[in-house]
Amino acid sequence: MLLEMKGITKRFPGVLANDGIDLEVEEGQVHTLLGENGAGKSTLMKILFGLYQQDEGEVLLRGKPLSIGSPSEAIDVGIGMVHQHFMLVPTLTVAENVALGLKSGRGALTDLDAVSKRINEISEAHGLSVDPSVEVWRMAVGERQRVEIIKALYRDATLLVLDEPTAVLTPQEVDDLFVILRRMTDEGRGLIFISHKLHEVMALSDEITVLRNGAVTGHTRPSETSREQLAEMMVGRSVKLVPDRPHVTAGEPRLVIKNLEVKGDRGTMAVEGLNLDVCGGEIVGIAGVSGNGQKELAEAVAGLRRAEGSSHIMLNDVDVAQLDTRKRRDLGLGYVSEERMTDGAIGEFSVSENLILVDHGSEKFTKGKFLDFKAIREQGETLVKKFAVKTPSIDTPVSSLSGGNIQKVILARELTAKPSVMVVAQPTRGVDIGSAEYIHSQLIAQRDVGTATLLISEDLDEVIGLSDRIAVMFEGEIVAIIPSEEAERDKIGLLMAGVFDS
Amino acid sequence: MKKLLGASIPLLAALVAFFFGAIMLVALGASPWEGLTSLASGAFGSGDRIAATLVKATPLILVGAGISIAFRTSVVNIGGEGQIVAGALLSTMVALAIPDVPRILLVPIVMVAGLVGGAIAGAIPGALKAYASVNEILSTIMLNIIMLQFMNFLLRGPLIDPLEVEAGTRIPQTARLSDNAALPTLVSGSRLHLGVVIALLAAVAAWAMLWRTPLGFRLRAVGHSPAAARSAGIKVERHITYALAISGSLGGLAGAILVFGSESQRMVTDGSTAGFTGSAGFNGIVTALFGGLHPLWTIPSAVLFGGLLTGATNLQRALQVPAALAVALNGIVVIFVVSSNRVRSRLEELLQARSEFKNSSGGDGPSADVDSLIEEVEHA
Amino acid sequence: GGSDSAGSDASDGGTDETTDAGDDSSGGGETLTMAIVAPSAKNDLAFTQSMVDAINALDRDVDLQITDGTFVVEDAAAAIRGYAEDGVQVIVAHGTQYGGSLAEIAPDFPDTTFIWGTASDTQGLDNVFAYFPAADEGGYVNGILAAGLSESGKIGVVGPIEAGDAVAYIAGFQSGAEANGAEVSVVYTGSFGDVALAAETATAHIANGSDVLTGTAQMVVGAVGVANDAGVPWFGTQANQTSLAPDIVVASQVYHWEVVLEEMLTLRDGGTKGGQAFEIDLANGGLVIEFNDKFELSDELKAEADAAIAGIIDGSISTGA
Amino acid sequence: MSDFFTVSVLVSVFASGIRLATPYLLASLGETIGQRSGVLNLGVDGIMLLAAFGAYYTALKTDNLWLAVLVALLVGLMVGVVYGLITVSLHAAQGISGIGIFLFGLGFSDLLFQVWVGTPLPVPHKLPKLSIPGLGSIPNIGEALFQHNLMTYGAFMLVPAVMFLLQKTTFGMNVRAVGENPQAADSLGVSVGRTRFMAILLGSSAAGLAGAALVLQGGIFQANLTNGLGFIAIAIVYFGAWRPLGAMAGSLLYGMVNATVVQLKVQGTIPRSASDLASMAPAVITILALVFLAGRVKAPAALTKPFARH
Ligand SMILES: Nc1ncnc2c1ncn2[C@@H]1O[C@H](COP(=O)(O)OP(=O)(O)OP(=O)(O)O)[C@@H](O)[C@H]1O
Ligand SMILES: Nc1ncnc2c1ncn2[C@@H]1O[C@H](COP(=O)(O)OP(=O)(O)OP(=O)(O)O)[C@@H](O)[C@H]1O
Ligand SMILES: [Mg+2]
Ligand SMILES: [Mg+2]
Repeated sequence: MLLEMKGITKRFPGVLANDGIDLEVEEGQVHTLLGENGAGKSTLMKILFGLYQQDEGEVLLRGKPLSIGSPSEAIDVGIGMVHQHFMLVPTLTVAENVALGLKSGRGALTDLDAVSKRINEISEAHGLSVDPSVEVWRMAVGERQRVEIIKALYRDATLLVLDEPTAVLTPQEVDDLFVILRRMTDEGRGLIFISHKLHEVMALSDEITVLRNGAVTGHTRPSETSREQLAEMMVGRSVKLVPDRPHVTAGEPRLVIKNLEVKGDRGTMAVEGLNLDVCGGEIVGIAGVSGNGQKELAEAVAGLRRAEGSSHIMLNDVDVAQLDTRKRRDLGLGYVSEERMTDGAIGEFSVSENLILVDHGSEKFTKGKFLDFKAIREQGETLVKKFAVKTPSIDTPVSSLSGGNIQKVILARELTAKPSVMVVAQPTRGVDIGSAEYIHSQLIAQRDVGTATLLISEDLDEVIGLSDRIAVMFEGEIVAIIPSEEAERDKIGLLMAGVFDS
Repeated sequence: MKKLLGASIPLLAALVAFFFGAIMLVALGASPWEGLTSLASGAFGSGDRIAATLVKATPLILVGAGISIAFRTSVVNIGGEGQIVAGALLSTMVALAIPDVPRILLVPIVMVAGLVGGAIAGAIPGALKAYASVNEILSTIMLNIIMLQFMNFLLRGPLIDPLEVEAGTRIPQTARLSDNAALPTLVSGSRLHLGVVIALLAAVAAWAMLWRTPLGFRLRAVGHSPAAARSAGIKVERHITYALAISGSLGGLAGAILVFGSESQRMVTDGSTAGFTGSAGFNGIVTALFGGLHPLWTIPSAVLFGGLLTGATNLQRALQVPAALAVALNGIVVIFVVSSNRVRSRLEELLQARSEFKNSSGGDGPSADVDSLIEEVEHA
Repeated sequence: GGSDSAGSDASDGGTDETTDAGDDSSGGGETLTMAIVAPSAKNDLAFTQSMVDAINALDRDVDLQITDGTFVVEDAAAAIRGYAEDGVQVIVAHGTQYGGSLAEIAPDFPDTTFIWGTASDTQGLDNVFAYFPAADEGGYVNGILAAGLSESGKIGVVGPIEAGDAVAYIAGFQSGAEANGAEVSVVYTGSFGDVALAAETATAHIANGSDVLTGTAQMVVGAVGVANDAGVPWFGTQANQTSLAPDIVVASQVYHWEVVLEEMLTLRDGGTKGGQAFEIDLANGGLVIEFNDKFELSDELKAEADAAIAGIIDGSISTGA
Repeated sequence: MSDFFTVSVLVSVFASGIRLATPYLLASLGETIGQRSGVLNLGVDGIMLLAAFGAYYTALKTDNLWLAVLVALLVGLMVGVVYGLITVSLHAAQGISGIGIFLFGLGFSDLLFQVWVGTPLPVPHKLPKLSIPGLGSIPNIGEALFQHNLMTYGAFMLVPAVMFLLQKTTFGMNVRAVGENPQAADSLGVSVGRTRFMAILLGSSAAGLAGAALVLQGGIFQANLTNGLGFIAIAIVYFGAWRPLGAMAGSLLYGMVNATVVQLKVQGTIPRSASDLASMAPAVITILALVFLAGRVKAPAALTKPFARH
C-alpha cells in the first residue's frame, strides 16, 4: 500500500472539514476523491501535503507512519501536489519555478541551464511540452498546469495529488492530460485525482472514494457504478445530469453586437468584427476552445474591456459600447465573470454584503443616506435559503466558502436583479454536480421569464444542454450559429478546431 | 475574556516600552520613577494638562480617521503633513480675505476651507493614482515636499504679515488672523477649544461613512478587490480619488484647527512642516494603525499619543532630559505594541480553539463565533 | 545697571549652570529662577546656545531650566505656560514664532517676566521684554572683510529660508561686500536641515567663481566643510564658528545677549516687569566680531573692519538693511 | 554672469548630482531588495539616522573612516535584526512597524548626539576624494564622473551587484519568489521567513551605509540629519519599479535636479523670490516623470503582506 490515511479529522472555526476520513492509495492506481463543494477534499489533501496539520488521525506512507509538518517534508518523501489554485510565481520563468527550493549545482548561483535541460527531458518523456525560459504569466492555463506537473515529476513524486486539474482545461487538453497521467501510473506512481466531472472520473479512476460533509460516504470502482449512482452518492439524492429545457418562443433581440473589435491582454486583436444577437427568452451559448476571444467578448459586453471605436453593442436598442459598467447595469445587464474570486465576489466581504454588491445604493437597501441593514439581512437570509448556499451564516466572509458556494452567491445576486440581458461565463466551473444542476435550472428559469442570456462555457455538454442556439467562436469571430435541435457534438468540435466545410 | 485580552496586551506592551524608557532615564542619570510620573502628570495631571492633551490629540484623531478611510480603500496616504498644510493655508487665506464676517459664519467657513484645501491636496495624488497609475506612496511623499515649499513661499511672500515687512524682520508668518475665525474655547480659561469636538464628530462621521453608507461600502469594496468592485459597476478610479480626497480633507480640517485653535492665531513657518504640524501627519498614521484602522478606535489611540507628546514636554522640563527621549520612546511604544499583536492573536487562537471544541461537536452551528467574525470583518 | 561692563569681553560664555553673584548690589544675593524655551538644541553652536551662554554669563545667581528643541510652537507654548505655573520668575521665549502664544500666556501671569525674541516690540504687553539683534551690522563688517579677501570679486552666501535674523545678516553682508566692490550671490536652500544641500550650494558657489563664503543657520556646517576642503575663507554668525573649521573661519559675529538681559533684570529689580524692547548691536557690545587668531588678516583689512565698526557705531555708515 | 551651459558649470552640476544621489542610491538599493521579498520598510530614515550617528561618533573619536563605515553597517544590521523579528517572526504590520523604527531612530540618534557629543564638531577627516587613475584625469568627464569618494563609487558598483544578486543567485530567485507568491515558494520548501529576514538585513545594512555616506560626506551630524531622505529613497524604489537600475535612475534624477536647481540659484537664474518654488522641482519632476512612465510595472504582489501558512 502506497498511502494510508486513517481517521483524519480537521476542524476550522465553525466547520468540521474532515471527520475521521480513511483513504488508501495503491501504487500504479488513480484514486479519485469525489464530493460536493465544501465536502473537505482539498482540506484532506492539504493535510497530506503538510499545509495543514490534522487534529486527529495518522498518515502512513508505504506502511511507515509519517508526520508531515511542511510541504518540503512532503516533497522529500515523494509526495507531489498540483493545487486547485496554482502554486506558481507568475513573474518567474518556468525553469525558475521548477528550481525553487532545489539545491543548485552551482552553489549560491542558480543553475537554470541544467534545470532547463532536465525539464526538457521530462517534458519529452511525458509529453508535457513547455518552454523553460518563458515567464509563467505569459502562459495559458493549460500550460501552467503542465508546469505544475513537471514540478512534481522533477522532484520525483511517487504519489501525486491533482486537485481539480481539469476544471480549467479544454476537452482536448483533458484528453492529453489523461494520457500523461496514465503514463505516470504505468511507471508505478500513485495518483489522487479530484474532479466534479463524472465522465472524467469514470474514464480515469481505478478507485473512487466519495465524501460528504467531511466524512466518507462511499467507496467504489467505475466498473461497479454509473454516473447517476455516483451523483447520488455525492449529493444524497438523485440528480438530473441533463437539464430540462422546455420550449419557449424567443422574443425581440435584446443584445445586438455589431462589428465588435476588442484587444486582448497582449495588445493584439482578440475579437475581430464579431456580430451576434441574443433575443429575450433565449440562451445563446458560445462554444469555442479557450483563448479564441470568449473572455474578451464577455468583458467587452460587460464594459470591463474597451471596445474599439467602430464597435456597437446595443442593449435594448441603446448603444452601450462606450458606456461604463454602471450604466450598462442600470440598463438591465447582468454579468457573471469567469474569474469567480477576483471579479465576481469580494472575499473579505460577508455573504450578505456580496449579495448587495451591485444594488447596495438602490432604494431597496438604503434609508436616506444610510444603508438599511435590516433589508440587507433579509435579502441575505432569503437568497441563501433560495439558492441553498452552504455557509455558517450570512455574515461569513465568502473567502471561507467553497468554490461552488461562492458561485451560488454570485448567481443569486445577478439573477435576483432580474436582468434583461445576462452574460454568464463558466457558470459551473469547479462546481459540484448538485450545485451545477441548481444553477442550470436557474438559468433556464430566467430564460423562461424572458431574459436574454449569453452563455460562455468551455464545457461543451453544458453549452449544448442549455442553449437554444449555439454560436461557435474561432479566432475572434463567430464562424457558425447552430440551433439546438441541429447541434451535434462532433460537428461543433470540428468547427471549434477551425475545420469548416469539410 | 477575549475583549479583555485584546485590550490588555497592547497596554502590557506599552508598559514594557515604558520599562525601556525607564532604562534610558537611568542611563541619563535621572530617576525613572520621577520620569514616568512627570510624564503621566504632564499628560493627565490637571484639568489644563488634560485639555492640552486633548488639543494635541485633535489633529491626530482627524488625520487618523482620514488615514483609516484611505487605507480601507487600499490607498496608502503618507501625505498627511502636506494635506494639513494645504488645509491650513487655504483656511488662512479665506480668513485673511473676509475677516469681518461674523463669527458664527466665519468659523464654519474657515473650517470648510480647511476641508477643501486638504481635499485638493489629497485628490491630486488620488487622481494621479487612479488615472495615471502613479504610486500614491511616492506622490504623497513628494507632495509633502511640495506643500512645504509652497507654504514657505506663501508665508514669506504673498501672505507675510505686513508688519514684518515694515519692521524689516520678515519673520515668515501671516498677520494675526481675524478673531471672528478663532475657535471658541469650551471651558473659559482653558485651552480646550471647539476643535476637539469637531474632531470627535468627524471621527464618528468617518466611521458612519465607512460602515453605514453606500459610499463607504463602495470604498471598502474597492479596497478589498478593485476588480470585483469594477465588475459590480463601481467606478474604481473615481472612488480611489474620493478616498484620498476625503482622507486629505480630514487632514486639511486638522490644519485649519491648528491655525484657529492656536494661541497665536496665525500661521508661522520655521522652514519645516513639522514646525507647524508637530508631525501630526506622520503621528496620525501611527494613531490610525494603532487604532486598528477604525475611526472610532483612533480616538483613544490619539489621546494616548497626545498624552505621550504633552507628557514629554513636562518630562523634559522637570528632569532636564533631552526632548529627543520622548520621540525615541514614542517609537519604542509603537514597536512593542505592533509586535504584541502576534502574541495577542496567538492567545486568542488558543482561547478560540478551546471554545471551538465545545461548539464543533454540534456540527455546523458556530453561533458563538458569528459575532467575532463580524468583529473581525469590521476590524480587519 | 552693569550692562556696559558685561559685554565685549565675555567671548565664549561659561558653562557653569550658575555664576556666583559678585558684589553687584542689584542681584541682592538671592537666586533668580529663570527658564529658556528654545527651538533648537542648547548646544547648537548657534541661536539657542547664544542665549544659554548669555544667561550663564550673567553676573547673578541664576537657577536655569531649559526646554530646547521645541520647534513646534504649540509645544513651546505648553512649556512656557508650565514654567509660569511652576512660579519661574523670568522666562525667556527664545523664538520669534512664540510671540503669538506669548500674547495669550503673559496676561495670565502678571508677576512673571517674559523675555521674548528675536522681536523688536513687546506687542504692548507690560510684562514682556523684547530683544533683537541688529545682525545686519555684523553682517556689514563681515561683508567688508569678505570683499577685501576676495580675489575673484565674487562671494557666495548659503542661507536657509529667507526669514528672521538670517535676512538681516545677509542684507548687511551684501551691502558691506558690495560697498567694497564685490559681487554677492545669495542662495536660500529652502531648508534649515539639509546639510548635504548646503554643502552642494557651497560647492556650486565655488564652481561659479566665489572665493569667499558665508552663511547662516544650523545646516551651514555642510557648507563650512566644503569651504574648509576648498580652502575658501568663511564668515560665521550667531556664534563663534571657528571650532568648525579653524583654518578658514575668518571672523564670526557673536551675540552677547547678556548685555540687554542685564538691563532687563535690573529694570525688573526696580519693579518694571516688562514693556520695553532692546536691541543688541555693535554699539552696546551685544554684537561682537570675534576674529580667528589663526587666520592671518592683513593689518589693512583689519583697519578697514575697525573703521566700519566705528562708522556703524557712530552712525556714519548705513548698513542698508 | 556665468552661463549654465558652460563646460565647467555642467561638470560641477554633474559631480554635485552624483554626490547628492549617493545616499539615495544606497538606501533605495537596499530597500529594493527588501521590497522584492515582500517587505516594506518605512523605517529607512530612522536606520540612516542611527547609522549616521554611529559613523559620526566613531569618526570623531577614532578618526578612522573605515571603522566608521563598519559601525554604520553594523548599526544597520542590528536594526535590521529588530525589524526582521517584528515583521517576519512576529508578523507585525509592516507600515506601522517601520514608522516605529523611524521614530525611534529619529529620537534616539538625537538623544545620543546630545548626551555624548553636544556641540556639533566636524569629524577630523571626511571621505576623501579619490581620482581614479587614468579615468579621473580625462578632461571634464573625469571631474564629473571619476573624482568622487569611495562610498560613491561603492554605491554605483552595488547596482550591478544587486542586479546579479537578484537575477543570478538562488537567494535572489527566492527573494523574487517570496515577494510575489510566498505560498508557492513555501510549498516548494523555500523558507519564506528566512529569505525575507535576509533581505531585510541586506536592506537595512544598505540603509546604514547610506547614513554613513551622508554623514561622512558632510562631516557632521545633527538632529534629523536625513531630513526625510529615507522616505524619498522609498519613493525612489517605486519610481525605479523595484529594479536596481531604476533605483539608480531615480536617485540620479533626484540628485541632478537638486544640483541643477542649486546651480541656477547660485547663478541668479532663479530669482530669490522664487527660491522656495524652485525647491519643489525635484519632487514635481519625479511625479511628472512617473506620470509618463507609470502603469507598466506592478509592485511585488505580496508586498506588505505578512506570511503565515494559514
Ligand atoms: N482555511 C480555512 N479556514 C476556514 N474554513 C475552511 C478553510 N479551508 C476550508 N475551509 C472549510 O472547510 C470545508 C471544506 O473545504 P474544502 O476546501 O476542503 O472543500 P472541497 O471539498 O475542496 O470543496 P470544492 O469542491 O469547492 O473545492 C468548507 O466548508 C470550507 O469552507
Ligand atoms: N449602486 C451603485 N453601485 C456602484 N456604484 C454606484 C452606485 N451608486 C452610485 N455609484 C457610483 O458612485 C459614485 C457616486 O454616486 P452618487 O453620485 O450617486 O453619489 P451619492 O448620491 O452621493 O451617493 P449615494 O446616494 O449612493 O450615497 C458615482 O460614481 C456612481 O456611479
Ligand atoms: Mg477544493
Ligand atoms: Mg445617489
